[in-house]
Order: sequence, then structure tokens, then C-alpha cells
Amino acid sequence: MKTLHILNKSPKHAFPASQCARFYSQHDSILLIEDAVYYTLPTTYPLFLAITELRALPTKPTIYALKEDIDARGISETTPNDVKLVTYEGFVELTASHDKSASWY
Amino acid sequence: MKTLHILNKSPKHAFPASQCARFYSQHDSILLIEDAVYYTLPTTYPLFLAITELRALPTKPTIYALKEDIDARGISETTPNDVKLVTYEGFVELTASHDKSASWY
Amino acid sequence: MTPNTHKTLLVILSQSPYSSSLAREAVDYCLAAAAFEQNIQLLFIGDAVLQLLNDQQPANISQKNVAKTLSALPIYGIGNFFVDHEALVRYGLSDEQLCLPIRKVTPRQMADMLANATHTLNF
Amino acid sequence: MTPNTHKTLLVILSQSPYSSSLAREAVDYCLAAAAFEQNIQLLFIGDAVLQLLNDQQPANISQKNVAKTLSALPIYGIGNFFVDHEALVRYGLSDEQLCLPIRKVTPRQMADMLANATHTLNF
Amino acid sequence: MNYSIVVLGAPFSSPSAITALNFTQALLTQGHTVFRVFFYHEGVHCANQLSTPQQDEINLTNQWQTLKKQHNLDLVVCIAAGVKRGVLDQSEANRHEKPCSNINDAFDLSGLGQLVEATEQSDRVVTFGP
Amino acid sequence: MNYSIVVLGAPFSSPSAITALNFTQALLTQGHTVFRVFFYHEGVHCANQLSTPQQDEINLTNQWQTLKKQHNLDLVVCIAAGVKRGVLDQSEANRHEKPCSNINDAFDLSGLGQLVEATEQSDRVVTFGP
Repeated sequence: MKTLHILNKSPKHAFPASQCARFYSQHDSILLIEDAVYYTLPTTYPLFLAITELRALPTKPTIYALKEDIDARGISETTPNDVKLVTYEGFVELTASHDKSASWY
Repeated sequence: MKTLHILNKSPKHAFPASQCARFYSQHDSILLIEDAVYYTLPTTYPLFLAITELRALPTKPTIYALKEDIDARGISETTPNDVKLVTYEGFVELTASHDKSASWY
Repeated sequence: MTPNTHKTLLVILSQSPYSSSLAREAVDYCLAAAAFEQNIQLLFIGDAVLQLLNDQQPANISQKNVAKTLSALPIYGIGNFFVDHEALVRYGLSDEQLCLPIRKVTPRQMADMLANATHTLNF
Repeated sequence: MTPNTHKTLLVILSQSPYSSSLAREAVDYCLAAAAFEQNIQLLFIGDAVLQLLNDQQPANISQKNVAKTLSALPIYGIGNFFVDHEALVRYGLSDEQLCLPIRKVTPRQMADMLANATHTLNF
Repeated sequence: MNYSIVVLGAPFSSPSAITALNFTQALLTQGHTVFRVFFYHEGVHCANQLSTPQQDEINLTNQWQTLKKQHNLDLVVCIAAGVKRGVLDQSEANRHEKPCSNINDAFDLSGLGQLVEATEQSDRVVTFGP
Repeated sequence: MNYSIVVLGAPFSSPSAITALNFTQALLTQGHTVFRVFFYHEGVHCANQLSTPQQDEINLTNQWQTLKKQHNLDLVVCIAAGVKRGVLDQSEANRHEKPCSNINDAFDLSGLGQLVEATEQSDRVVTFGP
């Protein structure tokens, strides 16, 4: 069963991101909301990948970020190509297309 | 002027401890309260010293911990020798004997 | 509400005992779930392993003993306790310091527990 | 209350703009201090450097623009802005992205600012 | 699908109180149903009728009330978490001899069984952490 | 010495609400004076008269009230932070057409100038963060 991992804390907080990585199974997805969207900055995105790749999965994790939270924080210019932006509508669709969600905070 | 640095977050939160270290001046003191007393555990105390020694001061920082918070959390058996336990009375005395306090959270 | 043994609810606890009321509120939720005969698993990760420490004496900070409350859970039929082994190591905790008999799990096992659960609640 | 130019109050901001109301409450405090002609310094550290980003558009999350509020501070006679240079670097922020003219400081300078202040408030 | 929403954050102390509202609005717009919204931990402050944000700030309590009117939502505040934080209905105010109640009419104070039932009955449970 | 205390944490969401009370009791016991205790950010919840902790839990609102009676403390809740979070005195309840006030009598709602004055007038300012 697929899990949507919802992360809402800034890169200042190492713990939620590390748990998200440790509980990640193949075919899961990660959604960055609220202050977790700061992980899409050019300096912090490599850190996030390093955390989430810890478990050496065969494929890279699928990462989404909430557009409303990105725009709010003034960081829409620098979203990495492999981060998919979703609106609240997409957020809902992600929760429906995964079997469950886990919120790391 | 001497500052009492008051730290109240668990070792899970790297930020407050790192700020405490960066703002530390010679002759300042550090007081661990609430969840910051978990820094006195045998595995986390070396981490705390490593953080607080970052600035390579000529002498080690003076570290206090609040006894009531240590006892509450069931970790009174393992306080390192160079951490001085204070009660609330001692907490008050520390604020009086330093020129000001800074709270890192 | 009828008991449903096919569904598994994974309750993930990650907070220290006295940083907020979340530790106690998680226990309250588990007691309610047990009363309705839900199939729940409790998994302690991160700072939540500090909830398990035996010798807590929080009267002087006007708090209720979290370890004591946890120790009572088996009386209410709650028995599936798991703990993140790496979190125990991080804080240097050994079995005899813990208030509950508890099964240590690896990150791989934790990921499987989450994958197999019907729902999860994070406290 | 008479203005006291001998005392310096160091206001240390460390929170991101929308994680809680602390960013706005810190600004409100600074405005009050300016109204009473207090001698204040504002120092942005950690996630608070993210408050300074120019292009914030928080209407869709029902928040007020923190950068706009900060930009107005000089109108009220508040002018002593300092920022932790390492925090800017950590988030890869450059001067042209910031909403205020602001002086970059090193950890040594920050420690000196704290040592020389009469009081400090951390928000 | 049938959703339940768990709100753990308070207005002004966590953005999650707003995120939870926006998410719930979006899922109703898409034709999903909401079995229950459960306010727990600091989330109980969302139901305080006395909250009076400034004119340019969002009033989450009113927003939930409006959403309830449109979609007949079941908004439940945990009674234990609410009462200890000073969010009371008239019955609890009477019981504890408090001068007034302060919960918004749109919300009901009830027990944790309501959250247990919500996880049992819903296809999806989404938690908005503090 | 003359102290001011700044409380930023709410009961049940942060241990600092209790720490601040214990610290204030200890400094009064040692003969220091308290110029003012200022409740800001989530600390304003400490003044909610409707808070009803369980019998074996501490009632911080009552404890502050008792301490005020013994030592004539000046307990000030930031009016802006309080009103938006639903901590109102009668005057604010009237102004915003709310059915009741809920601030404990021992506390006064007032502006941030009171915190400015506290930092100006006190030998020591100790902040209890959220």
C-alpha cells in the first residue's frame, strides 16, 4: 500500500525529514507543505535528497510541493525540476491516489 | 557583560544549541532547562560539548542544568561531573549574577 | 461502531514526555481505541523513547508521570509496543531503564509497519 | 517613561515568516519600542532571514505579507538591521532578494552585539 | 471518497490550522465527502468563538462555521483537550461553574471515541500537525 | 533586583508556562521584586479563566492569581495577541460584540508599551520561550 508522506517543517528541523526518509517505501510519495517548501531552495534541496536517499532505494523518491505555500514564501523562482508543484486540488488528489497519509512534524 | 544562555529544547532541535554556541562569549554561562536537560545524557553530552566548543574559546563553557527538570525526566543518575545542578533557587541566582539572559528556543 | 480486526491502526509517537501534552493525548487516544476494540500498534520513535524512562518524578514541575500512564496500558488490553532501536541507541537507553516490555524494530521494519497499516496517526 | 539612549535592546528574530505569529509579533514589539524612542537593534538569525525575501505572496494562505511589514519599519525610525551572514548563505539568499538594506554580521560580531546589549528579547 | 481530518494546530501558533481549512475546502469542491473534522491538542482553539483576529487576518472559527453551513460538516472538538484549554460549551461551563461558554455553535464537544470512529469509518485520514 | 518576566508559551503546548511560574515564585521567595509579568504570543492563554485542567493537573491561571494576591504582581496580557486568540476582558468583549469576557481578574489586557516599559525599567528580563 502506498503512503503519502506529508512534511511541514523547515530545514531547520532535521527530525521530520529524517523520519519521512526512514518510513519511506518504494512507490510512496513525499509532499512538502508549509515551511517544508523551503527544502526546494537551491542550497537545501541537495540536503533533502541526501536525507531521503539514505535508504538507498532503487528509484528516487517522488517529491511534490504545495504551490500556495511556495508562492506565499517568495521562492517560486527556484523550484527544482524534479519537484512537482501541486495546488490544494492536487494535494487532495495525492491523498486520494495514495492508500494513506503520514504527517511528519 | 556576562550573559546567561537559557536553552530549553531537546537534542532533537539542533538550532537553539547552535545559536547558544555562536552567541557565547568568554565568561558567559549556559543553563539547560526543560527538554534541554536531555543534553546531559551520556550519548548526547559529547554532542553538546562539540557544538558549544565550536568557537574554540580558551576555556570550556560553564554549564548548569535545572534539577527539577532532570528529576522529572528520570535522568538524574547520569549527569556528567562538569554539569552543575541548580534548583529554581539557583536558576534565580544565575540570572542575578549574570548581567542579562538570552533564551534560545 | 463494530470492532474491525481487518484494519490496523498504527499510532506513531515521536514527542518527549513533557514538551507538550501530546504524549498524554496520544495515550488517551490509545485508551479510547482499545475501548472500542480497535486493532492498534504503538510505535515509539525519536524523542518518544524518552517517555519510556522508568524513573520519572515530575511532581516538582507539576506534571503527571507519563511512564506510569504508559505502564498501565497493558491493563486495558493494549500490548503491541514497538520502539525505534536507533532512537534508543541515540539516547543510550537500555532495556532495564524502560517502563514497558517493548519490541525493538529497524527502519526497514518500521517502513513495513507503515506500509501495512490501514491508517496512521502521528502524535 | 523617558527615552534612554544609554540602554541598548537587542531584538533577535529567529523564526520563519509564516510558521507562527512570532514574526509579526516581533515587528509589533519593535514598532512599540520605536514609539517610545528606545534604542533597539534588530538581528535576523536562522530561519528569520526567510522573512526578508522580497517576493512573498501569502494572500492564498490567508496571511499578511511579512516582508511588506518589515519594509515599512524605516518609516517608523527603525534602522539598525543586522543579519547573520551564515544564515543567508545556508539558504542561498543574495542581497537583491532582500526587502531591507541590512548589514551582514559574523558570529563573532553577533556575540559582541549580545555582550554589549542591556537586554535581549528572542522572538 | 470519505475523509476525516485531524487538526492539531492552533490559529497563530501553527500554519496547519489554515492548511487544514484550505485542504477541507478543496476536497469538498472536488466532490469528496467529509465524515468528520476532529480538533485535538492545540487544534481546539479553532473553535473559540471569542477569537477576534484583526480585520485583515483570517477568522478560522467563522470560516469553519461557514463551511459547515454549506456542507453540513461534523466538527468535533475533543472534550478533554478543549476543557483543559478553556474551550467550553454551556454544559461544561455549568459543570465547572464557569461564567460562560465560548465554543462556536458550529462545533460539538465530544469524546475521543469520535476520533476512533472517524479512523474506522473513513477511507482517508489526514492529520495536520502542530 | 527588579525583574520582568516574558511568557511566550501556553499551558499544555509548552512546558515554559509552568517554568515561568516556578521561576517567578522562586525569585519572590528570595526577596527580589517583579516589575511586571508580560504574557505575549501563546502565553496569553495563561490568563483564560475558562481553562479547566483535570483535578490532578496544575491550573496555571489560578496559580498566577494566587501569586498576585500574595505579592501584588502586575500581570499584563498583550491586548493584540490576546484578542486575536480569544482572551478578552469585558471592554474588548463589548467592543467586538462577543457574548462574554474570559480573562481572569488577576490579569490586565494592555498594549506592547507595557513590555517596552518593562525592559526599560527592570534590572533583568527573563523570557520563557514557546
